[in-house]
Amino acid sequence: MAIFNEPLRYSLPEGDKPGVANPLGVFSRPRSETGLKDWLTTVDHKKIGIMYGSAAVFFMLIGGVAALLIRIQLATPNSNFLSADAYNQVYTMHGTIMIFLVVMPIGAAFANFLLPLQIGARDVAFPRINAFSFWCFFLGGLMLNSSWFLGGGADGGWFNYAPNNGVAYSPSHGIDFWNVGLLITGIASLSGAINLITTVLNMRAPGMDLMKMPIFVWMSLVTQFLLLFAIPVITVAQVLLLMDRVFDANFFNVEQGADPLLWQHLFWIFGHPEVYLMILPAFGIVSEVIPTFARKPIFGYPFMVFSGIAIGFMGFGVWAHHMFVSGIGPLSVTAFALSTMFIAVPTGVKILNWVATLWGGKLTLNTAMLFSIGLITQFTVGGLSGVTHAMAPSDTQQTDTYYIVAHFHYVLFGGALFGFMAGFYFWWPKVFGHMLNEKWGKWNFWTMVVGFNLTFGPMHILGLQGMPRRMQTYDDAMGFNLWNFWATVGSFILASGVLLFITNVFLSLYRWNKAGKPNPGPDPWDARTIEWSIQSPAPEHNFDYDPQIVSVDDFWHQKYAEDENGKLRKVAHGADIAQPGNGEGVHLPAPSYWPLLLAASLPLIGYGLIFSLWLTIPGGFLMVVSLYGWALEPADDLDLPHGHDDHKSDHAEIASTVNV
Amino acid sequence: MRRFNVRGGVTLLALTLLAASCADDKPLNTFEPRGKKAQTIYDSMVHIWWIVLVVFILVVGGTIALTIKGRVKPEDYDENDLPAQVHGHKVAELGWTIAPAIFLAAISVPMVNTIWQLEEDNAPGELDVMVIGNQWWWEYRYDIDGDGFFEDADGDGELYGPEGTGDQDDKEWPLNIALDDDDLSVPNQLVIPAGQQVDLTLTSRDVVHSFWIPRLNGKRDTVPGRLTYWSIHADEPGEYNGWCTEFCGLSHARMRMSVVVLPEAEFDQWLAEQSAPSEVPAEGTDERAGYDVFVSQCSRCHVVSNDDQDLQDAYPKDFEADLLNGAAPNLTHFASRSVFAGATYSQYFGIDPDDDNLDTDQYLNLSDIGKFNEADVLAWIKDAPSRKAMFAEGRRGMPSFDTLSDIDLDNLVAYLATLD
Amino acid sequence: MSNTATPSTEHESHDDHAHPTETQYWLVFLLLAVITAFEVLWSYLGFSGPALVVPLIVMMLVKFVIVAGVFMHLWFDMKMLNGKIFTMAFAAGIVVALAVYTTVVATFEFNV
Amino acid sequence: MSDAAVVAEQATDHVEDEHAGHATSLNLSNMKLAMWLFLGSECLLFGALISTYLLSKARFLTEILAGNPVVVDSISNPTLVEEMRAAGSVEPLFDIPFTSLSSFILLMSSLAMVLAHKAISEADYKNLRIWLGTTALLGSFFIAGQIAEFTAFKEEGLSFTGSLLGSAFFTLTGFHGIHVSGGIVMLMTLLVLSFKGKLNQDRAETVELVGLYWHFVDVVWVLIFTIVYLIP
Repeated sequence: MAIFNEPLRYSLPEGDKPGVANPLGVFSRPRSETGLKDWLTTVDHKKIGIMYGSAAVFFMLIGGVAALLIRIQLATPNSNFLSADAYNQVYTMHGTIMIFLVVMPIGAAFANFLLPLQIGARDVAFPRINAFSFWCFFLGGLMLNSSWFLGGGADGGWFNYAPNNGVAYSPSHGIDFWNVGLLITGIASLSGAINLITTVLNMRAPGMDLMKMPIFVWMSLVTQFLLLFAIPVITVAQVLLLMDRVFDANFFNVEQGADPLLWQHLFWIFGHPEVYLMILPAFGIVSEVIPTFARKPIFGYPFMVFSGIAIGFMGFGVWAHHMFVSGIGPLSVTAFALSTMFIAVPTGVKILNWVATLWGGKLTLNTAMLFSIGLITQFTVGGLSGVTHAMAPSDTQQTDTYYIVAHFHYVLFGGALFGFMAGFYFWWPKVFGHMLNEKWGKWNFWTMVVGFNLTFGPMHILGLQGMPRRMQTYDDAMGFNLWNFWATVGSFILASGVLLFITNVFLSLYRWNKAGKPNPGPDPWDARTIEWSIQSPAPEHNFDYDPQIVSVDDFWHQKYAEDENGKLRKVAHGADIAQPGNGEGVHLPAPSYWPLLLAASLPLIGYGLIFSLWLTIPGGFLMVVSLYGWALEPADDLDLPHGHDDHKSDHAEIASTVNV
Repeated sequence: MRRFNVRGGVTLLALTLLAASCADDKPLNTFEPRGKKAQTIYDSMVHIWWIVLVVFILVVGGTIALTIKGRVKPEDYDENDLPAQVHGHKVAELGWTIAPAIFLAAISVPMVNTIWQLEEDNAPGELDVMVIGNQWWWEYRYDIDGDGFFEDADGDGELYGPEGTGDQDDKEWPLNIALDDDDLSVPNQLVIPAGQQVDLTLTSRDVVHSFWIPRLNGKRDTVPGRLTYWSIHADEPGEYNGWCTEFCGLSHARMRMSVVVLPEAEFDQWLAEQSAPSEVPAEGTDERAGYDVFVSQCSRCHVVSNDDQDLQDAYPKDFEADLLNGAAPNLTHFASRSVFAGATYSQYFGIDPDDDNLDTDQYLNLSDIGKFNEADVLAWIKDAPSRKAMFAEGRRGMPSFDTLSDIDLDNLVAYLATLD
Repeated sequence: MSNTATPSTEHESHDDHAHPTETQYWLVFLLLAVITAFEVLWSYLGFSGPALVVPLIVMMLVKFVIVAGVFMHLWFDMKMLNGKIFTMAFAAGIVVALAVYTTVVATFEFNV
Repeated sequence: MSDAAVVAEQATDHVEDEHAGHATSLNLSNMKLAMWLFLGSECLLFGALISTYLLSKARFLTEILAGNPVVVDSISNPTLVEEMRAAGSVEPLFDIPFTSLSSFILLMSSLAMVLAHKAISEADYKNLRIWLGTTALLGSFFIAGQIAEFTAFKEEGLSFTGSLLGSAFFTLTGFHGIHVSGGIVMLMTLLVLSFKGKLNQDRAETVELVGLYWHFVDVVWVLIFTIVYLIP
């Protein structure tokens, strides 16, 4: 890695004076190390990761309130708690927020925070683009949610089928907000994907071959490739819709001969890889947590890697199973039913490998581990119900019923979100320097398990009893009363589980402060990967020097070795061999205003498209200024604290001790 | 504080579970097929359920058992006494890669068979019905004159037909579906004969809907600008319910469906009666006054076939090619149906729609066995949007007629009650 | 995908592979121009069906490969260490796009 | 937007590409890898637009042949409709010789671009400026041709809002045109930097990256030219 082996110096081209303070004479360079300004201008992948996570939890509260509103409305038959119009907005926004503003960004939060730490890099490949990605996501999400106050949210479902998404059928601006907001978050995902793929492929520490990377890195890499290829497709679909709604084009105008199935195809070509890119980071997380607390290596590392790649690859070949009843013809149905069946294979491999990792392990059942086991069991339910409707004939009875709602909540909530919870409990000390309370954590876990299964378990039954999705209300005579009532009870238990987590966050912080901020040490879990070989919380510069990677779970192998009898012994404690966190001489990329400003120009243009094209002029102006401001600003600021210190000799010394 | 009574809670839960599993009050239940096609689907899925159940018990049970067995209290954990460091087992891993693949391949064979079997059966049969989705009600067209077509749909001389007939290239869907005097348009309630396969040609006049009668077959979308094909089959007479299952906008939840299955002879009689025009009420009656209100207020959107030239002239047969205007339900035999407003409201009291043993005769002369639901019909006409959300102001859905006087409304309802 | 994470301290130029000379670039351009001319000619010769489409597609692909290979240096990058990563990144996009969109168009074609 | 950001990053940003030029895990430049990933992603974008166009064309043609009055009336030139019906394709709409010239111009700009890159890697700054300028100029000619073509179509009645084919055609070619325009802006920026003496041999990769983008846009046009214009 150049960044370590080279003196950490960013050479400037001739003509540029070092430390140009205000490149366009607009701003002076942001300098603050703390406070709001620091967060707004930071390019540190860890801070950006924290911001991704906090923003996602913030959006999760909005989406969660929407979910509770849905459940209150459906608790009793013929309820008028929400009007048909309000219900359609609430369920559409619930789905959209949970997918695009919660599950995807939490995955991005973990990827941002962990990828550089797990591959032994100092930051991502393009720190400013990283900041730009975050601000695009956050401002796009805010813009999407501003629709609540500006004439109502989108009301076409998260899938937004044509032609119901046209102005004729949805005259409010809700779908325009949906469209533009998600275009902006799409830019975030795409630039983030390019950035993180480059980081993983190109910035690994010495010795870290691809097949020595932690599983989480692998799963995130596959996720980013899925984003790279799926986002452009939804972008095109949304641009077509934008053209139709704002500029009066005819892409979905049936009168002009348009085919509404085009939207369905484009949407699901994106939509199905989307499902996998939401679950794969969680798979990666539990693949780190389970070996750590089973005290065993992951079972079948290569199979875990290749099954992840296979899921990613096959994820692009199954989209039309969302369209089995659209009348695409039996040939297409057959082909997609078969491909859908077989994507169960790599998924099953993963589950069985986790189970095999548990087998014979000495399991420490702390909260992170409990959530991981929760993922295995609940995702299995979701996966198996998936197999039942991969059968196209049964799917004609099950699609668009609550059976499907149950299925994907088992996958995305019982799977992805439980995995993320495991990740929160596991990496919290590395992120914030203190542990989350275990006792509250266990309450949190059990409340969520009970609430989750009580909410979504009955939905299997409701769906098979014939309750369709997206129904504002149902009739007393349909026989759906009982299980809807229990699902609503469950949803409130589930919500209190989420509140317990948030309480735990603040409570743990409070108690930690009160106890005089004890440091949990670099390696509180006796963990396996190299992010635990640096101090907690992770120092701003990550690594003092290049970690030298010899094997998978390299840090674990530094701690354990066989004694003369061939028995594994702990030979070193994590805290003793961890890097001291001395950032002397490390020079980091400087913070910048431009990513934030460039990202801010996009919602401005978006509001312009929705309300008045004149508004796009200031937006466009800000965009051009930001682009040039960004381009002309040196990414580095030599006047920054930390100072620039040429430690060439030190580095040479470290390099010479390396065994490759 | 009162202690929570665990035993009472468990008993309560058990009782509710029992009640839920016993009651046969679920008209949409997918596990109670009542026709050939639904039975095929049911048979193809039920054995998967057993397999899935076994896998579920093995994996979830195994995971929980391993967790309980392997747990070690953190304080008892000895760093120098690690479990066996197994990195993997090639044979096992290959095994659980290949075995599920073979297994899935095996269950795929009957699945593919079923897909094609369900599809091939959609070929033209004895009775063909065209299904047209509208926001938020269904229109059913019967090919009465037996020419095999659903009439000159777009007026260009080319005909739509069931699958395999007619001009299949002519697929642009005209939004002005011309009415044909020879053929029959029935809204909201599909009536079919028992024991006979009915082939459906589906399309939509506005957005994507989905046609679904769970007890008779799975679902199939109706896509504007496209024709899709499906079929249903019912073993026994009775009423079967369904629901539009593709989200279709504001009142999606009130786009419900009702299929009445009659014995064959009665079906023929029903068809003959429906094909006849309705009568114009005699001069001077309340019904006649109601008819006049109908001609002036309702005939812009609603069709009633009779031999009155004034009415024929009052509304155009070809609806304007205006997406928002659409076509409203044909009311010629309004009172012969048991439901209205997208099968959301009952037209008669005294019918238990879930009674499978219902004497099917009553559908021929509903007025004989139930009392016409004047109150709901009146309330509907007076302010339809408050009973079912619609974009009436955007000319999509029924506007409110609260400007009409009470007498006019009463007369109108009286007239509608005569349309049997 | 092999990986060589050698901790190199030297500036390893990625330009150490031989690029074409200016004349060669001109020749390649001439070739492209000739193919384009031939494409237009072919479309005017009155063929229809596969006789028209297949040669046009072939010529299109040839042009595509030449531009990507020579102007975008993929042929030369392939020869450098790990250089095929570039080709793979690009080819992955092309392959996914081709597979997915061909299928989409096919589902519209074979919808009965 | 994101491409603009990526490109902006690469256009003058030295930091990343400075240490990228040094050893990385793959010994490859970060910027160049990112650019190739971005281009891979763009394949999906243009693929979706091209398939949309193909489907829209087929549906439009069906309507024209069936005589759907809404669609027929959307083309204001009735002889054109007759020609399309006679030919059974939308071919009569296009002016192939004119577009061939446009395609040739774009191909030529690719040559100029590659020569510009060659010039900077040989520190030949005079030729660098000449070829950068030529590339930008040829790109502008292409855009001018597009505008002329769009105007001609509009006069014949193939408008963006009028018909399905119009929407699809203008969106596909418009998207490509926006990409070309973005490229021209980048080239002009490079040219200005070069005149200010800030574009030296050690930043040859910046020119190479802009070149990659430019060639990709050219390659997309190679596809569009054949698929949209030549194949009926």
